[in-house]
Amino acid sequence: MSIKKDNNWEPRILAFCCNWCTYTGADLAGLNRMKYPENVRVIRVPCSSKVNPQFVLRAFQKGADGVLVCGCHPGDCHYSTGNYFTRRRFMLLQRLLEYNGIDPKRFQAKWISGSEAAKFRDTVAEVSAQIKALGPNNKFVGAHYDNTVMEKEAEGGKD
Amino acid sequence: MILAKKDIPKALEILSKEAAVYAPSIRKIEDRTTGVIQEEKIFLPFEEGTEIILDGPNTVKPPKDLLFPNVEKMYQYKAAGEDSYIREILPEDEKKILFGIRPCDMRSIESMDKVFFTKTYVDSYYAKRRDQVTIVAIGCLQPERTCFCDSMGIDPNQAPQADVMMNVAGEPEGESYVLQAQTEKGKALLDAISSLDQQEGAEPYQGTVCSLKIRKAEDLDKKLAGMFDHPIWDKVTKGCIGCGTCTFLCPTCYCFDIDNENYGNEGCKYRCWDSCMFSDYTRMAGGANPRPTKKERLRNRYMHKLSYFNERYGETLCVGCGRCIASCPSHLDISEFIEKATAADPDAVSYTDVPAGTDRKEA
Amino acid sequence: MAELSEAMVQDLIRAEAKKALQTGEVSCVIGWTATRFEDRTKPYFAQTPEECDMLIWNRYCINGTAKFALDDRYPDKKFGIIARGCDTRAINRMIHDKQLKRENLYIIGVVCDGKENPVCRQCAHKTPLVCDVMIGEPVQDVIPESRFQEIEAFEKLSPDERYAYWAKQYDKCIHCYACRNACPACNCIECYADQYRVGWQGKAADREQNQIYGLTRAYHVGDRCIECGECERVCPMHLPIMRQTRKMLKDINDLFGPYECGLSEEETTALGEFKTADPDEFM
Amino acid sequence: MARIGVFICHCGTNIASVVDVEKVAQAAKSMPGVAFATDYKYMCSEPGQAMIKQAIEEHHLDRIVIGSCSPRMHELTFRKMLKATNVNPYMLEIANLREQCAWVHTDRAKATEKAINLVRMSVAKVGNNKPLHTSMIPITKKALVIGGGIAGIQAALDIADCGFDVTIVEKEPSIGGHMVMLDKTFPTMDCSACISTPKMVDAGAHPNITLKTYCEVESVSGYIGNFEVTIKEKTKFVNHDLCTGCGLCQTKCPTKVISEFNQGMSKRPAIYIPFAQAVPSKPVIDENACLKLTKDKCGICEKICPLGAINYKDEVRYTKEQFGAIVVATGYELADWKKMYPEYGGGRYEDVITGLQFERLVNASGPTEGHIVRPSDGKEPKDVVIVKCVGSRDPKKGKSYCSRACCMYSAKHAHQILDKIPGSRVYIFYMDVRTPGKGYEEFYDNTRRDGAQYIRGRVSKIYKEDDKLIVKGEDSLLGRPVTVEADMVILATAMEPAPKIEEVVQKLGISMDKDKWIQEAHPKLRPVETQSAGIFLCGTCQGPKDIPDTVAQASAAAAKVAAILCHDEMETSPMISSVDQTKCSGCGFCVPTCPYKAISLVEVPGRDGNRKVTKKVAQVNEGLCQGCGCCNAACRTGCIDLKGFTNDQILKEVDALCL
Repeated sequence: MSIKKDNNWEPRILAFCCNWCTYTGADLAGLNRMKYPENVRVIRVPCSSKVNPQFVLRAFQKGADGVLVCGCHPGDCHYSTGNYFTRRRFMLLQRLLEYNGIDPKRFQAKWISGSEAAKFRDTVAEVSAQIKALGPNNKFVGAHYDNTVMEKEAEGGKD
Repeated sequence: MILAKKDIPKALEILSKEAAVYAPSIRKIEDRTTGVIQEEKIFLPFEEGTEIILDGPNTVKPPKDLLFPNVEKMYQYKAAGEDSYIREILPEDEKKILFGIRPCDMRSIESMDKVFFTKTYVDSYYAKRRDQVTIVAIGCLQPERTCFCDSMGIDPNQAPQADVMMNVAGEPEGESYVLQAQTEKGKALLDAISSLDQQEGAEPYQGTVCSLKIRKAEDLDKKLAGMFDHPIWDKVTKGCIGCGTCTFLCPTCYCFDIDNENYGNEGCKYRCWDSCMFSDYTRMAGGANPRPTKKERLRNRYMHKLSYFNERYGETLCVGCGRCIASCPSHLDISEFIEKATAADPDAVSYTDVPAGTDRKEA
Repeated sequence: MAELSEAMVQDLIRAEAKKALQTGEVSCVIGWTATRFEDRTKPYFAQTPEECDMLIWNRYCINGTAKFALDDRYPDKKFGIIARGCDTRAINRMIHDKQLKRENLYIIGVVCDGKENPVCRQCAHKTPLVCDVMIGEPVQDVIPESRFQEIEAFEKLSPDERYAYWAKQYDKCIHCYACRNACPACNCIECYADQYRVGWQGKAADREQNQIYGLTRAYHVGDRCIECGECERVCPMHLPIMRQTRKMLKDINDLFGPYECGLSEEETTALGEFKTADPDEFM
Repeated sequence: MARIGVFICHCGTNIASVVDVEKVAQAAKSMPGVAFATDYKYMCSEPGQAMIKQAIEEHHLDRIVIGSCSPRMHELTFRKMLKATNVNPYMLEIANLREQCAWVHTDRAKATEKAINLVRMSVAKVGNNKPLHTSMIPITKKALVIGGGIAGIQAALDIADCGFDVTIVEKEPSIGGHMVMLDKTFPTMDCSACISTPKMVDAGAHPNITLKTYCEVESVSGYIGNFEVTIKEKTKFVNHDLCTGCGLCQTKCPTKVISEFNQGMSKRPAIYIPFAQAVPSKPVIDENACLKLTKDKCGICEKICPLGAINYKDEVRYTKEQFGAIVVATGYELADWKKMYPEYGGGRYEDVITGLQFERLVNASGPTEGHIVRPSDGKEPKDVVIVKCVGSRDPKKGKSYCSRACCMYSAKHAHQILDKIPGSRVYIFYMDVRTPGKGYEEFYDNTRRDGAQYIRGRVSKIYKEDDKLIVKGEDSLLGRPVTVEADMVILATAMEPAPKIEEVVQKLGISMDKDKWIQEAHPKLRPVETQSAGIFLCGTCQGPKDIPDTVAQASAAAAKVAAILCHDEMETSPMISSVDQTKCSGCGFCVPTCPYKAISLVEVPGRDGNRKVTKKVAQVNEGLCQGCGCCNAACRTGCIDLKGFTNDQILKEVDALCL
């Protein structure tokens, strides 16, 4: 949830990208000067299987509006079996979050290989548009500490 | 002053003009899938139409978190070169009225006052909240099966330290209450609602007695002081699972931990409840832990309630409200322990744990 | 054997406990004993044959007995447990998680007749799955079809309704960790929540920390929950914790095939393995 | 308190044109822990690096954040630079301001805000970096080759020629594998024995190579540079140190059993060498056939052996050896066509033979001294049918893959038959003819010119009619069924991995694909490596191939092994997982998630409360761990952590990005 509340509000999206495939794909998108929205921030991890579901919870708690976990296609993992575990972990986490009221579009996972630069750009653009339509996330958000808005809770989250 | 039962909501509306009134009422959460409506009796802010329940079982959570909240911001800070600052955050100036608390909870507030005010250091946060609150205590009518406050030297009908004492007039089913102011604040409160005074009514009912009578030795605290290595501890503490339920629901537990929350180069320091039953409460650097197993921790809790507090403040810290008995997952019972400790021979070598309930059927 | 009454089972339990203690092989036998109120029992650790007469068996014996074996992870003698079906599943759970060794346990299995505990209505294993001696006639176990009924009903609500419901529940939570300490699947020696240096989890009991704790625990035990219901029973604020932990079991059931935990020591957990042909939604 | 230096690069105009670099540097000054922040045109240039070094001295910086191009580009450059300063090379984080910010955004304000955010993320992460040091693991300068076929021999020779000791473990009594069974090899028609036996002799005689024939690998542990392998020496009943290979015992041995080497078309004595040019040419006793060992009779060989080398009381011996690298060259086996194709007679007709059986027939040292005769009655066949793709390219009945070599060796067989039997006719049923190698197509043309009849179609049925084998098939080019009366049929059967390959793979901890061929690290870029560091593969164990490819792979694997053994020590990457053993509860959830089987549960002294106990905790093998971090997410208490990407660091990154 970002501080600014006016209409050209920009969502804050976190993307955990695996170093061998998706991060390389993102660099390739840069090399080809492809353009995509600014509101995705990439965190580099050695393998998508390093991403602990608790990082995703932490992101929502600290005010992220959307989280993306990207890795190599199953079978292509640089570490051979990493993304098979990723697949199971995040299919279950996505359902658990949806079950707790978070819109599944806010948490997505995608397989993007090192050469699929266009797919990276399209994924980012698509996720950014979807979350911009959903608006700021007020679920699971902690009382964001802001010395001017100390006690007032985010509206909608707390009745 | 005599107040009719039906005038209670009116009285509270008058009072809630200048101060926030907290009274025992039911928090309902409707579960649409199973149709069950979860109900819990706790102290809630009074608004129009909230149904106040003064009799029946005591609240699940003690009034403690109105004076000593679970999370309390202490100070905020920012590190940004010249305009860095550290600012203390005192509780807001908000007058509160605590309406309808029982003598056992009132006694627990007295104990908390001793802790936070006496012995040279006054806790500014607690002090601020305590000054702003006016307490209206009510005489207990139907003590629960787990209540044993009169065995701990508390009269269920009297709360000498409260600002206003409320008792039912005449028999327990009486239609009105007798209110007696016991402090300046109490007088001011009664003046505010004097318009509802019925002038005449029967004497305040003083006959409530706890159903659960337990045999407690007079000098139990001194006896326990000598029983630190007594074999009773091995037996009594076995079933504990080391959770924090009893400490967080106990009205007289006041331990807290201090933590901070950082956002970039600014943040705030807050204190929050902590429990001596947690395994990491006394864990030190390097992993050493003077109280490594649940036996030591539960022994420490019982000793603090029944012996250590006496050494320092001269009174027992257990007010007999029975909340820890009602909510303990393993159904352990401090009253059972008090009876066994009273009956135990201090220098015994072995001890067999005979369940206290078997010889004393429920009254 | 003829249908056993509660009293007969109680005597058999006492006899078995005495026999175990007399051999000196067992340091203590844990079961239940009476408390001041007859509708409540508490765990009882009989250490001498005489103390075995304190052990009782009635429909209020609802406390889980298995997790107390973790109090001493390096025992020199065996630890006797009077175990119902759910307790044996807890034992299998802790053995699979390598926190207990089967040879350190002497299990007196008792066929359970359903206790005064809401979860017993959905019990799938009244017969102990692993025991040294069995009391009572083994009963045919069947998985009730109402296993995930509550979850499916809850899923039908709208996302905002679901979130509002959970927000209210987590507002109530007082962060006492009773659910963690009672759960046989939560058997780490140092829980993530106790590691403040890393900062996974704050200690305050405000909604934010409670939600993170609730969801993290649901995820941690999600693929190992044995549905014994202890978390819901011990919660002082009556949060529907099983409604969280069972959700992942339902998903694993749907996605990766029929799934039940604690049935044997060697079963693999859903998140501990993978199949290359797992369903994939992230293409 | 950390003293962080932040250096924002313009990258000429690449970054500066879109991102307001001065504003980013200014914003960096107010971030927690930042002691110095500046920007410069080319950080990676010499002056740029000099500027950083100078700033480190001047401001006593201990951590560096560089906002520049992708870490995949210059992380190594800046780490090498830091080696020259007293800052540990791993106290460095790089914010990707070019590929993932300047080049992909146009709006200057938003790009600058994102750049500031990315720098804040890196500053938050570097605040938690710990100095990491590469550790050195010693290398045992010895290689192990599993499998003594041409692949194993070639690899061993190349490694030995580099001066390293090699041990070949071969389960058969002699090395040579399948190649030594062949008669001629395509496309040059060299005699297979003439080109493989010299290599076998070289291997036997090479000072650096020790042959361990009639042995199998029992267990493998350890990691690259330090493999500890237990080798099981099966019972030979002949002491090879005493025996000179005179062969007297073989002539006197009364029992005759089927010779596996000659594909069951001849007999061999109980005490035997598989074939004449066997290396070592010393016999072993087949314990199931020897009368002395089974019924305690005979014992002639012991009596007549001039050197007393026979020892009936021999037992299995296990020897433990250290190796620095392992090459898997376990080869292939022909699939059992009898189960797959009952319609070809299912083995009832003796004259329906496999390619290998034909190789033995046409081989001069074979059972028929090179005369192509029918196994049933010994007559010379006039009409021969060769059926290709028996089991290959047939997912329903056999294997889905193509066995690659059969097209060529079937053409060779046709050429040999037409050459050796004047007036003979050869019909070859095929689906496609694949001749991908050098000189292969020309060889195929010569065969057709010799008169081989190529019929495009599959054979549906083979049955015997008095003395002839009726082969029913179709000619899909003519579009009508075809029947050939043949004297003999040769089946080009599919290749399969060597028997019981799963055990070897399981012992080595490497992985297989769905057809049980060993899984190479990367089909195109790392064909001779496996996922486990220090274990290489070559030859048909990785998939069907012919001899030229096998030998090429063998030399490649040897080069890879030499690359390891030529160093005394090996530097391991410090970005690997490590376990905080005080917090570890020994639950072992991390163990199954490790692709490299680098985590094991070990007993260590520890503390339970205030008691001293021996605890079972996880331990990471520094040589095997490649730093993927999969175990980190499986650990519930988070006590197994990946250095360089710790849970703590990523949490701080998430916090910084969500400000």
